[in-house]
Amino acid sequence: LGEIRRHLRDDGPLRVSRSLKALAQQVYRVQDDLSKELGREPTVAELAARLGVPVEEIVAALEGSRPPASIQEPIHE
Amino acid sequence: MVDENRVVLELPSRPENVSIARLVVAQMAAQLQFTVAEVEEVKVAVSEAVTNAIVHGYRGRAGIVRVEVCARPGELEIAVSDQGVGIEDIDLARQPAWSTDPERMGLGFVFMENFMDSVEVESRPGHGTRVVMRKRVGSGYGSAAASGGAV
Amino acid sequence: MVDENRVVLELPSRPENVSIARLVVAQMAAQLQFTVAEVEEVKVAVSEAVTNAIVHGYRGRAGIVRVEVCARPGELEIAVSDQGVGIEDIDLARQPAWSTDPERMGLGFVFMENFMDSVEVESRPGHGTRVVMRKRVGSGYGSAAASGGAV
Ligand SMILES: Nc1ncnc2c1ncn2[C@@H]1O[C@H](COP(=O)(O)OP(=O)(O)O)[C@@H](O)[C@H]1O
Ligand SMILES: Nc1ncnc2c1ncn2[C@@H]1O[C@H](COP(=O)(O)OP(=O)(O)O)[C@@H](O)[C@H]1O
Ligand SMILES: [Mg+2]
Ligand SMILES: [Mg+2]
Repeated sequence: LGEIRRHLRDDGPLRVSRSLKALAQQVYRVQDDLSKELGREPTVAELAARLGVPVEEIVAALEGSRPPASIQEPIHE
Repeated sequence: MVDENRVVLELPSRPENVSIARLVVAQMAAQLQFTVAEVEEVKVAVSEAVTNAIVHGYRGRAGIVRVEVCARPGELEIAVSDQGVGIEDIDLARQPAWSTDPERMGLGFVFMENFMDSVEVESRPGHGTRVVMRKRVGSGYGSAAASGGAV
Repeated sequence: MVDENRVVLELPSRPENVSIARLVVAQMAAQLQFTVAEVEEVKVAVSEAVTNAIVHGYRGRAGIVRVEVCARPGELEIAVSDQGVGIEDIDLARQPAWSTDPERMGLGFVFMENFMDSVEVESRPGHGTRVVMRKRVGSGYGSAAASGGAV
């Protein structure tokens, strides 16, 4: 089962592909490219397809790349 | 299977749970054809509603905030309910810059209204509050916040 | 407020909802002091349990998968329940490489057991199944994968 773990980590679902911050940066970059190509803002699904990552990872990256909403102070600045 | 995906989330009224509501609505919005900017708008709206339930509804006491997210073709609907103190005067509460808490800015409803296509509020003092918000796919960019990667 | 955060998620039995369960448990695991690798393990375990509920429990028909995630100091507990067909022989179902579906590998329970500290299965044929999994913070050995992709 150590084998299974290793397999998962190296090739499978446990591979931590890149940090969420790096992915968020890629999302913004590709968003610019796609906006030019399409003449409109791309959808999240289109960004996921272009980057070859699941929508779920983009969602996590966009949430992880900003500080969590704090309730101590108002959420909006 | 009906072409409607209705997910229900029950969150204890703790500040760290706001981000859980944000993630769930973001994922469901992303499965519809929303842009990154629109997903951010939906996240802000749900943050404001859930924060209101925690801060005003339950006043920091323990309670459950219920978030129902319904994705149907072309539209996302979010209902946030609490069984907290309720709102005496809903029209007043929705006024820009009106708050019962001097520390707060009174802009939560303004954000919800601006970032969503519709916002309905039902409340009974002593019983709780329910806010239902809808956003249609492709209904609005050019909207103030759709400023690309502005995060 | 008790020092326990119990979040409940009700998901229609649709494959795209597995990602919602993953995002929620990941967020709650991250609130405890789990490593990145441990969070990934928890995500795999919950994916397997929710997928089983959808695929085996409801056999692709409509139903609700309930995911309860409880974060308490030092431990995460996840319960995944369905009201589907149930499991005739739980010991057999948990055997590695055993599956009622020739297309599947029969490794779901193996992953759950390996990635979590404990896995309990209750089931009644015709009534449904409940899988309760726990993982303690810092129980992971060596954490080979804690490769610092830290967020
Ligand atoms: N869920 C709720 N329960 C009770 N009162 C609420 C709730 N949501 C909003 N309110 C009331 O409405 C007012 C305005 O809310 P909002 O526009 O979000 O501004 P703020 O939160 O900054 O006060 C709050 O100050 C509060 O009195
Ligand atoms: N929620 C469930 N409802 C009904 N049967 C289940 C459920 N979860 C697991 N099972 C049974 O246990 C078996 C083994 O599950 P698992 O180890 O995940 O392997 P696999 O999903 O690849 O078949 C399944 O083939 C199925 O017969
Ligand atoms: Mg507010
Ligand atoms: Mg399985």
